[in-house]
Amino acid sequence: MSFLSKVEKVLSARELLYTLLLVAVIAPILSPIGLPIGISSRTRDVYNYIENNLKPGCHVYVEVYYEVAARGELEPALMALTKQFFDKGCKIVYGSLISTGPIVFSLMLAGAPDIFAGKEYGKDYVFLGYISGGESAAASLAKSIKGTVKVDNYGNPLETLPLMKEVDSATDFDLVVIVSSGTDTFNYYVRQWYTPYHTPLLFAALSVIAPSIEPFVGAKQAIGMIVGQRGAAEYELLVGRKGLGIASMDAQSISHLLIIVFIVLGNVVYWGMRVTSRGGGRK
Amino acid sequence: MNISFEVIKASPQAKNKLLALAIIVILLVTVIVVGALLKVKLFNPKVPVSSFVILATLLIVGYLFMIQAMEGVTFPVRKISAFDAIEEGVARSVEMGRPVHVTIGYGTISSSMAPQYVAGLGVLAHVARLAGKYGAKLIATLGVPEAIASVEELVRDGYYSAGRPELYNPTYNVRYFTDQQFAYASAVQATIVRENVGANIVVGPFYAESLIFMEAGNMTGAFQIAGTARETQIPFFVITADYAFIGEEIFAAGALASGDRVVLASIRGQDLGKLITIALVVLGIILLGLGLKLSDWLNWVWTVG
Amino acid sequence: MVVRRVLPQFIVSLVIILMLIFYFFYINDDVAKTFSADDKALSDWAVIISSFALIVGGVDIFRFHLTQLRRGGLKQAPFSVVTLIAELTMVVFGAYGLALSYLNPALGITITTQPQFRWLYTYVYAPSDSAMYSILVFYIASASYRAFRVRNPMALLLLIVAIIVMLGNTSLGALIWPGFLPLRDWIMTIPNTAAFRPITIGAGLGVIILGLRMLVWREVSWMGRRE
Amino acid sequence: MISWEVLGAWLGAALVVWIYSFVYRDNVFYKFAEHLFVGVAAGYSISLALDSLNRVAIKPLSTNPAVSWHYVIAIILGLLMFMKYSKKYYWLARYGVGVNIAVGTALALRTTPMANIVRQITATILPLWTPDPVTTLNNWLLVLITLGGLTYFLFTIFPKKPEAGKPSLPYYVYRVLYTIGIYGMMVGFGALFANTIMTRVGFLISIYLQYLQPNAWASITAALLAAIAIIAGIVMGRSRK
Repeated sequence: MSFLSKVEKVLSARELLYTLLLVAVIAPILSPIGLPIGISSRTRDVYNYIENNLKPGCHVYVEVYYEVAARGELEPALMALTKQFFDKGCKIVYGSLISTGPIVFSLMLAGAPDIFAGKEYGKDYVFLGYISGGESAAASLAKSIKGTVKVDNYGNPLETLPLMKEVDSATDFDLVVIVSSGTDTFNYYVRQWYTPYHTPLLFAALSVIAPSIEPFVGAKQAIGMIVGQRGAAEYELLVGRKGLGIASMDAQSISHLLIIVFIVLGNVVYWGMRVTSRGGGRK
Repeated sequence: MNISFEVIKASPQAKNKLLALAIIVILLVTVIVVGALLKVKLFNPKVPVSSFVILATLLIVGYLFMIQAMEGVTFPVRKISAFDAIEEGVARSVEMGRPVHVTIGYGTISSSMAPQYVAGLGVLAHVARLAGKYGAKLIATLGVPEAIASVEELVRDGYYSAGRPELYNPTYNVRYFTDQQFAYASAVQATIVRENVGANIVVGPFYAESLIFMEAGNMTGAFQIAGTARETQIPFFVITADYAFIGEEIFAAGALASGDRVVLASIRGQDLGKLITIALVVLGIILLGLGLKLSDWLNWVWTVG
Repeated sequence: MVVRRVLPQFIVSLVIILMLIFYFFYINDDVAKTFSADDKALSDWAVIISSFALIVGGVDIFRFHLTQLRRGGLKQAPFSVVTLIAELTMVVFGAYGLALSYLNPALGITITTQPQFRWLYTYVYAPSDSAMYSILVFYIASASYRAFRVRNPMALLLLIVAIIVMLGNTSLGALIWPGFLPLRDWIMTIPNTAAFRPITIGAGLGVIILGLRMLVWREVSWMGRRE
Repeated sequence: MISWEVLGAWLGAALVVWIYSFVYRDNVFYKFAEHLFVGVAAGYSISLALDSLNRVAIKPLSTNPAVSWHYVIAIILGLLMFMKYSKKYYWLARYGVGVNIAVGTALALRTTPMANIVRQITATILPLWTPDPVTTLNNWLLVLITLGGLTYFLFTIFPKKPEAGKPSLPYYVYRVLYTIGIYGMMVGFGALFANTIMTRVGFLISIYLQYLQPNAWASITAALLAAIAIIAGIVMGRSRK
């Protein structure tokens, strides 16, 4: 057996490629390498807007609308934004129009103890929990949060929380962030928060639904958007916290590289064998 | 060009059919004209009228082609190599003593994917007949609950009509694996590998599972023929299968499989549709140069009344 | 013959024509309202019929594994037991949830919120489903290795496009040449859109012509046996 | 005593690992996971069927029989599906299947003229001469590849190959468009294939985070078991030969 056909045999054994692929995806998540990422102007615009327009003591409302399956793409953006808000001295009210909100929020809390360190629940941030009712709930929240929900996710009456004394309706917030895996949620907030109250909106969306909400950004109904894992990775870089976004981009880069290397090697071996066998090979 | 609309010396049956068709056309035109004159809100205001016109035209012209074929008019048909490969695949499997695997997808048939399931059933019927002819062991897997009975009968028919009823064993030949996408996919990939299939024929509406079936077939070195009209999965079939039906070819394959000249003639309707499309695009571009917008006419909804 | 073949095909043509009329025609507000109500009724019929078909399918799976239990031997029988028990358990808890929704509506429990049913769904169905979906990452890698072999000019084109898109999708590509990302975006918006447009049009035409064959009783494979 | 949640999380992690193990080789743990999955999925779809029967048919029939009486017909058609087990009356099942196929076909016939044809035609009617050279190039590509692809799919109506020495313009145009079409489609296939790799890797990351990482020990144990089963399978397969 010639050297080339031995190489071919090793390469086409599926087991090798599969094992390398598993390592290429999981290893960067366990310890992010931080391969350089170019930052797109779209993501930088969002970062600059928050840096320039939010003052210490400002208030932000964050809609947490995704399922566990979309965690990989949206949680990094949520964490990076939270870090930036806390660094700017802002206070955050989280709410969720989807029933999986409380689960993904608790996972986010557990995954980012460094961000929430030194922040006090009730004073610096509040989580309202799941609010049922879809678009009508969004409209009602914009009018009055305390008129819509009586207790937060953990059963504390809202009147007892200091932060909730400072804010109640859409006009009390300097920015509203919608982190969502569905298209409708963005429509709700544009219709019920932006159109009547002109509260600035910021979107964080899955890359597959980004094209369908692009028009809102184009029409200046939202100040910008962070798209998918890549946008999240760029944002993590901007706020200076190496998280899942950067790790995922590392995993993507290395696994793609691995596949490209295999394709190239496969072709080199194929052509090598074809040239050496001089027409005696496959048609 | 080899289109001819002449139906000289039409037989009495053909004349009756043409008359019926003419009555339908006249009726439709009358309804539309009278509706316009009386200012009736005839058409759904959400749907452009052009889509109805295109649908009606294609149905009528397609039927004309079928009548032509009934009268014995013949025409050349381009080879679809994936279709010819089916027989080769079945024959090869028999030589190697390995079974043939066919699957048509999962889901409920009362969705807009119905035509693709029907095309898959047509190919399955063809494979079943070939399995009877060559004495191949056939394993048909599916995830379409409504089609279980049909598939059982098609396989049975394939063996019985070839005089090999002993080969028919419903629990072996036909396997339904739930209508849940990945439960179906997990069972199909296991079937392909465990039964060591020699030919893997995958035709129907497929979603993410397309590549799972192709790779499972590759593990056993099966001869693979695949086709779907779902755009996002076509690349996986074209790139990994030995032969692939691209898009509408699965519907043509169903027609070829029927072995019926009249059914085959209907696919000329598809061709005419493509020629109409090309003509409309070229015309639209020319009109655009003259400052007229054909798109607006095509998007026109019934605003009379 | 009539009740076996002609009547079913007649029903098919009738339902298709009715549903097309319901959709395309309007006439006036009252007629349109009737149309949409009738249309809804027909879709509900389809839901009801496919629900029964699903139950028949479930029975078929049960029967299949009962047969395997008897004939499959030690290599298959234990696994068939797993399927049988799993299916039965799921149905029992589902039916229990349904019964509760009638017997004790105050609990607010239905099929999908019955606790044991939910447990099975969350810890067996959901992980298996996700695992089968993500198994594609392995398959797409090995398929790429095999498929992107430059055997002819067309394959070379395929390979070049694929590598540009892969490099454009990762941060790595931008390091090699910043043009990969815009080039990838251009490929995805222009040639990719153009390539799938004729396929979309053709598939639509194919659907219409298949519909024609259904309408004129020339598409019979769905009825199974030829009598 | 461990809780059901913990047990479930371990089981979930093990199932993920065992399903992945199939890509290396079929083994008993995959077979177990597959059979469990199919059983649960079968029970799940029966339960969902019961649920939709309850919602769509039983509830309206019990609350408002005067309006929803016709659901009885659908229920009878549905019950006829069981006739497939009869040797004599198997054909009765066709009535239900027929209604469903007709509904599906009609749904497809309604939307395709608009979505697949009219909308695609209007999107392809583009100006071929614009002040911007990039737009001009893009438009040319979009139009030529679309027309080329359509030409590629012609089955029965196409210009005949001319005899030697007799050039035929329609045939020439046909061949050029055909070639553009097939190459254009190949570009699309390569692009879509490669673009999918990213979403698949992203999904593996999500699964890893959701099921495997929180239950690392369960995953590692399951992986070891699967590895032993695979090696045992190979060894047994060899010894039998």
